[in-house]
Amino acid sequence: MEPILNAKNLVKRYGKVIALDHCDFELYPGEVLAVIGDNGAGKSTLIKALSGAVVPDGGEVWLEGARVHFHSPTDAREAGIETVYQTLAMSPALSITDNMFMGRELRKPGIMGKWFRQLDHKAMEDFARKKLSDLGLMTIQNINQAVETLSGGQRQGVAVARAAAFGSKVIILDEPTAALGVKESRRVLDLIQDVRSRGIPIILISHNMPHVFEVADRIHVHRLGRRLCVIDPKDYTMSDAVAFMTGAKEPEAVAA
Amino acid sequence: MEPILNAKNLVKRYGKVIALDHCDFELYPGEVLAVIGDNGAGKSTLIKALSGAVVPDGGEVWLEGARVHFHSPTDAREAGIETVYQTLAMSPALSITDNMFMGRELRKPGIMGKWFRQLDHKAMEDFARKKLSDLGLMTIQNINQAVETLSGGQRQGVAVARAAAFGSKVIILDEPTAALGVKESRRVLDLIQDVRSRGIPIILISHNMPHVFEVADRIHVHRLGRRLCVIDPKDYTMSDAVAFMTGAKEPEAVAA
Amino acid sequence: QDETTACLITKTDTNPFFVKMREGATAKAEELGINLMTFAGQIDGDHETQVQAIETCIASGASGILITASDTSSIVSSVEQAREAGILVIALDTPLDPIDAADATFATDNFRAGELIGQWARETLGDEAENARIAMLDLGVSQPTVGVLRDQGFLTGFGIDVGDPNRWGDEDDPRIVGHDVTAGNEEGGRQAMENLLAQDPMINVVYTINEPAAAGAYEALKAIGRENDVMIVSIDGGCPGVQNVGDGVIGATAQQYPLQMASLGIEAIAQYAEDGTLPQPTEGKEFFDTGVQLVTDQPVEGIESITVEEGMELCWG
Amino acid sequence: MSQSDSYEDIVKARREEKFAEFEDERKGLLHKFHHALHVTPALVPLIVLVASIVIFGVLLGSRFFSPFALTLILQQVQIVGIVAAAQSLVILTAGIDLSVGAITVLSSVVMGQFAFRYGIPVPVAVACGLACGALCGALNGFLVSRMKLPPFIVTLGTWQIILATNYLYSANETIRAQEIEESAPLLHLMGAKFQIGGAVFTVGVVFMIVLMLVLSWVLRYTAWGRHVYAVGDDPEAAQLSGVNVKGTLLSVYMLSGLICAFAGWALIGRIGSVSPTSAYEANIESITAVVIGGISLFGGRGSILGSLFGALIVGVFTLGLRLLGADAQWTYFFIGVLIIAAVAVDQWIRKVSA
Amino acid sequence: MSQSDSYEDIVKARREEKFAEFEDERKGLLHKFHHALHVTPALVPLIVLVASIVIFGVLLGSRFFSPFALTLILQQVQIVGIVAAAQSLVILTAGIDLSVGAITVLSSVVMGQFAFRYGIPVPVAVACGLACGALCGALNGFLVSRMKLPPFIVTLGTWQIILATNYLYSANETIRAQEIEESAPLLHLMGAKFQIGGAVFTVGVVFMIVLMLVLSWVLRYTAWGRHVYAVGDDPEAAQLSGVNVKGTLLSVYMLSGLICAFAGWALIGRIGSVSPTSAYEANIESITAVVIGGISLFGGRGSILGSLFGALIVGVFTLGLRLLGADAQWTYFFIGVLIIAAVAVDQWIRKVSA
Ligand SMILES: Nc1ncnc2c1ncn2[C@@H]1O[C@H](COP(=O)(O)OP(=O)(O)OP(=O)(O)O)[C@@H](O)[C@H]1O
Ligand SMILES: Nc1ncnc2c1ncn2[C@@H]1O[C@H](COP(=O)(O)OP(=O)(O)OP(=O)(O)O)[C@@H](O)[C@H]1O
Ligand SMILES: O[C@@H]1[C@H](O)[C@H](O)CO[C@H]1O
Ligand SMILES: [Mg+2]
Ligand SMILES: [Mg+2]
Repeated sequence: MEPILNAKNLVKRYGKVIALDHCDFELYPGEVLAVIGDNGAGKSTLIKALSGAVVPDGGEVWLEGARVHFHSPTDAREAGIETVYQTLAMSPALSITDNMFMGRELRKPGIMGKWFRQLDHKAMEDFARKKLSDLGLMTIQNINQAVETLSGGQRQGVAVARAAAFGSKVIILDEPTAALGVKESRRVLDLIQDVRSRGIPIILISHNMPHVFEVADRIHVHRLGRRLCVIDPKDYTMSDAVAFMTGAKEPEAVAA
Repeated sequence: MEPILNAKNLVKRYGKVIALDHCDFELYPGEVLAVIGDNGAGKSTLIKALSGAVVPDGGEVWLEGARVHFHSPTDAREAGIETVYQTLAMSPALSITDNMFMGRELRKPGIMGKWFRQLDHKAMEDFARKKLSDLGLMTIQNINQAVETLSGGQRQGVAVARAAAFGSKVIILDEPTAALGVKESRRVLDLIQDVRSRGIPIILISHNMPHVFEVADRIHVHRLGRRLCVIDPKDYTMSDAVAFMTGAKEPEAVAA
Repeated sequence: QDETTACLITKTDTNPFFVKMREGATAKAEELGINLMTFAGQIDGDHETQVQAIETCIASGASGILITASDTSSIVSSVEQAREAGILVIALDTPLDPIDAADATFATDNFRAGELIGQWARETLGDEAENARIAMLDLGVSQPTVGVLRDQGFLTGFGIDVGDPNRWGDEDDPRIVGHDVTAGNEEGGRQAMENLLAQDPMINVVYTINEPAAAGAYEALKAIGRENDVMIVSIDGGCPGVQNVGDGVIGATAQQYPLQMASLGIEAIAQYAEDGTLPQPTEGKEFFDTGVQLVTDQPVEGIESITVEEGMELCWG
Repeated sequence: MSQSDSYEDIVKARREEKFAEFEDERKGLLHKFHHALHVTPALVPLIVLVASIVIFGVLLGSRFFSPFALTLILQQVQIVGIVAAAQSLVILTAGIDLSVGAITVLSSVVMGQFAFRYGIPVPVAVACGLACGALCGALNGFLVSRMKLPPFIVTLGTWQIILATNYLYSANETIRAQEIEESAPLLHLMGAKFQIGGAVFTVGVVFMIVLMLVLSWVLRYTAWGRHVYAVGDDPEAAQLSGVNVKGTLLSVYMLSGLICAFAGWALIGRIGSVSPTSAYEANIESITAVVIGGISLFGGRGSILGSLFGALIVGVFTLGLRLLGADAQWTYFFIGVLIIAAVAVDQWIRKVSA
Repeated sequence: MSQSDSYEDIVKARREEKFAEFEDERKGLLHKFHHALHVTPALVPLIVLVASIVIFGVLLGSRFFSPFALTLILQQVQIVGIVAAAQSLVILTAGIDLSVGAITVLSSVVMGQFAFRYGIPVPVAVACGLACGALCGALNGFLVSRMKLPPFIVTLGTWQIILATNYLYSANETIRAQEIEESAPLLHLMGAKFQIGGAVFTVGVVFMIVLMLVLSWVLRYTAWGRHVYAVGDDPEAAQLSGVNVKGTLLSVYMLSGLICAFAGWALIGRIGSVSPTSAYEANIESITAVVIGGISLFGGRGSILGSLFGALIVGVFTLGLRLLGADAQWTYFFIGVLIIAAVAVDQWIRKVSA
């Protein structure tokens, strides 16, 4: 099978630090690929390079077999890649709807939309409300609430819902449950299963091994800025995975 | 036994939201007390009220049997209560040493210190280096590095080390491992055991049940702004704890 | 409300010149039982605030307006409006452009004031005037009209071709070391003088826009010990300025009479309110010249001047 | 400590949950008012504005509280109001534009000099002036968005550059009102008056009001408007969530320059002549209007209509104090007090209604 | 998917870990230079300063590159330099002080009028002037720290209030240099000169340099100094980690006011007389010096020595351009270009050396 998203030899330096050190990456259609690694291993930098948030110093990225050059997150989004960044990327003072549609607003039909470029607030609100409740992630009382008035968990929910609603090819989640409670994390895992069942592949970065082993089809182990190995969670234990990512054990060969 | 830190009837409102709703709290000498609860339950607000970062609208706080009124974190620190806030509370542009000693800087002995109030950078650096390596938490190459150049994990380590080094009566940790990897989280747990073995009681907020059950002596379950119950991890399972905090199950009576 | 209302609008209310003018107007208004409203721009050159002031005067039903225009032509439209509303408008200190835009003008001839000190400087230097090294300390880079008139008047009096008389800085006479700006205060005067001295330490004639600038220039000269061999001339005739002439800080200054302008103006408004009489200009001039006199203790032949003692009697501020 | 592996099962089944509901202690009218304050940021300055009109109306009677005097205020604030619209846009993106005054006057000088010095047809000269403003704005926008220099410093620099250019280019020449009236009356368009009862309006005043309404509509109902807020709120977040931050910034500064050029045109209408020394205080006055209007200097919060009210508040105070006979320095003194008081009241209302 | 319970055992045992080490590709002198730039923020403006002195020195020869001309620059920037020190402190706390110029001139007027109008002994009058400055600063500090109003707005308001007070109190009267020399020479203290070779120094210049050095020592080597940076960096974090944020802010604004009062004293020494119209441009000039000196307007970053260099850079350019024969308007223009260029170079060097 052809990978849907793949990268070769990615390099990214920050001053003295090499965040990506000739890193390779593959994501196959329909799978949940987990990316695990120590703090500072370069996981976030990797997905930023894939989603256009960071332009790598070197290396190549292919989407569905075609070479792509993303210069901004907008480029990647237009190509169908949706990302929930570790920092969430929401405008706190704006409403949930505004945030969900940021950069891809719907305009009114007819003259008002075409000539005066008026937004269709109603349509966007309905869509947002539907997505949020479809996903059953939470009950939002007021879709026009400013994001800053939401609790951390609700905010994360909105970010994930946004990605799930618009991601047509790939959805990337960078530690979506770090700040979440037990119940709220579970809802996000449910959502991941949901999205996978719609056939959309997901990249999931997480430090939570039980969650990773529960939902991942394959696990990309990241260490010191590069891919150490890719393992199948059915063949390895969590202990193995942790041993690989912390350097306690060397993988036998480049697996899977 | 007398609680070392205790609170009665704490109330805190943010506009319409009641973050603390007549909440009680007790911490006993030498114990690790875990505080668990859903996102937005009011855990952070509770410990902020205990540490002076927030002045409650109502209720009382006692330290070692004496009524205390903390109006700022400095007040609480002077009383021996050290806190690692969820947001870490570091000045990114300043060095590790500066951050560790912020607000309790050491002055040089003699005239320079007394009259010119010159700081004893050397003594502070030595102390900071010693604390960090004593605790074995990490190897910091340059103690004068700006905190913003550290990875999330290292930063969390500095915050925890600061609290552990200066907390003489109580140490409060608000989700100290949320952003940390498996290995880094483990180091923080080790540190908690360390501190307890020195006889200093700890309040630990965490969403990680296995960690909570591993290190806690008692577990304060927080729900909807108040203490639902306090349980002994030896008497209850994680499932029970999660059931209580999410409201799936009611505790029989106010326990332990 | 039968009381006659008059307005006084000055360029600023921070320059003692205008403070004095206001005092003169206030005293006269009290004497004649006129209600006086005073207004001022924020800085010299701020004509928008003056426009607002005229509008306020119209709104409060004034009979007459005395104005020292910050911008002689920009204010004309508003002045027209006021006159259409039946208000007597008198320009003080600075004639409008065109001069008949106001009903009357009680002013100093600023060009003439500059000319006087220019002539005095040339005559005092005698033959040395051919080799003079001249520093020109002006008001601001925006070249407000008063500054240009005095500067060009001085140069004309000194016998230097001014090129375009509507702006300074386009002259090519080698005796001019340079023009710099002072904002009309001591600090600016000192810095501008230093800058020009660094260009040519042998400067021996200094024109200054006003007396505060002259005082600043003097400090700069004193700092390098040249205060006694450089001639400073200035314009205004405020009391500190005249005293400085007496103390030898300034060689000569051209004195104007703001108190007189103001009290004459108030009288004219009172007259107009009573019977509609319009004030008449000085014979042979387009405006009523309140006069300008050279103040110096070193008079030269052919140029009328008064002594410092006389100047002190007439001074303001 | 057993069964640890399956503790999450508890939360796998979804339960109907009642959300934490807290009784709201504040009821009725007052509560509605608080809520309105909270969702309509321009309401606070509007209240202050109305209050100050009422107070001066009581103090001064019909001298102040007449259609003539009230519309006079509109005429007096029109330039500052238009410039404040430009300033608001920039401040909403968490920037600041110190060059607004310089752009305003340079544009007016370009319109005038192009028409008179080169004899270009007046409509073309006006267009050139507008283009000049947009160009100056584009320079700011380029330096801010591409070179990533701080707006305060960029516009501090361009302020001086543009102002010096203005003096150099105009050769300090004023074009007199009479000449303009004769040969280029289009330059006076914004000053054209019409009367409704005792109320006197000018085209410039109408332009200011329409501009404010249009901008406030655009900011609310178009994607570009939402992006302006998002960029000011958190540029990095905006970038990551798909906003073209550079493009938005560039367009905001350009638009700001263009609006300033319109202010320059209105300036000719108001003072009659073209003078290179005009609009000197427009920077500080426009910023004052914006902050009194409740727009946060940190960006992303506030309504542009607030700036209009802010400008009007200053206008009301200035005219009111003048009519009361306060002399100029006392007026400045009170405006200073007003600035602080207005913001303190704003903070206080927001706190109470939070 | 077994053994899930014990996966953490792996990390329970501590292993000797080698830290990720990356080969550093940049070696030698250049690297050391980069490192120095990185740790010494005042170095960039110092380099720009030296470079501009060298360039003008080459262009102008000994007319510029002489002890006389170079110390003249020091004298010319002394007021701005002292005020910039005050401004730097405030900007380091992420604030801004628009009232510095007003405080400077009011303090000098108080010194003068107290001595002359009321005949108070001169040292007492000077002390009163200094107290007046500190008091104005305290007013700013109170409004910023207790009332939590934004510094920009607070000082925009107090600027007008203090300036109006200055004019009203002084009645626009100037006290002449000759009178001061006669009966209150202490007011001229800061203007006293001494010569070393061709170099001319004044007490005010020495005061400015000593002040900068002392402040830079205090900011680095005392707890208060560290707190100033912490407050500017992140006030909430500073508060939580035990800094008395309100107290620090109040002390910074008070100290800023006091320093401005010293600038007022130096002003009397420099211009000889006491004049209420002085120091009008001190706001914008001090901010310019601070930003050219590389202190971030967002607070918490930069070195106060940078502001001294920033002020000197402007001084060097002004005198240098004048000597080159650029007229006043062109000088104005080039200072604008300089501001932008200096900050662009600063950004660029920091980026390259990051
Ligand atoms: N903008 C930046 N500037 C400088 N260094 C950076 C930047 N972003 C990341 N780094 C560095 O690059 C390295 C990789 O960072 P990255 O955020 O990709 O790690 P990560 O694997 O996502 O870690 P975590 O699990 O803590 O999120 C780290 O050493 C980090 O300090
Ligand atoms: N500064 C604030 N302003 C307004 N509301 C706040 C503020 N701080 C907290 N809240 C609200 O108070 C409630 C309790 O918040 P708190 O941070 O104490 O929750 P928590 O239990 O710590 O949650 P988490 O597990 O997500 O950290 C939440 O609804 C939150 O939105
Ligand atoms: O025109 C005025 C007066 O003539 C006086 O000299 C003050 O300054 C000028 O602007
Ligand atoms: Mg990451
Ligand atoms: Mg919390």
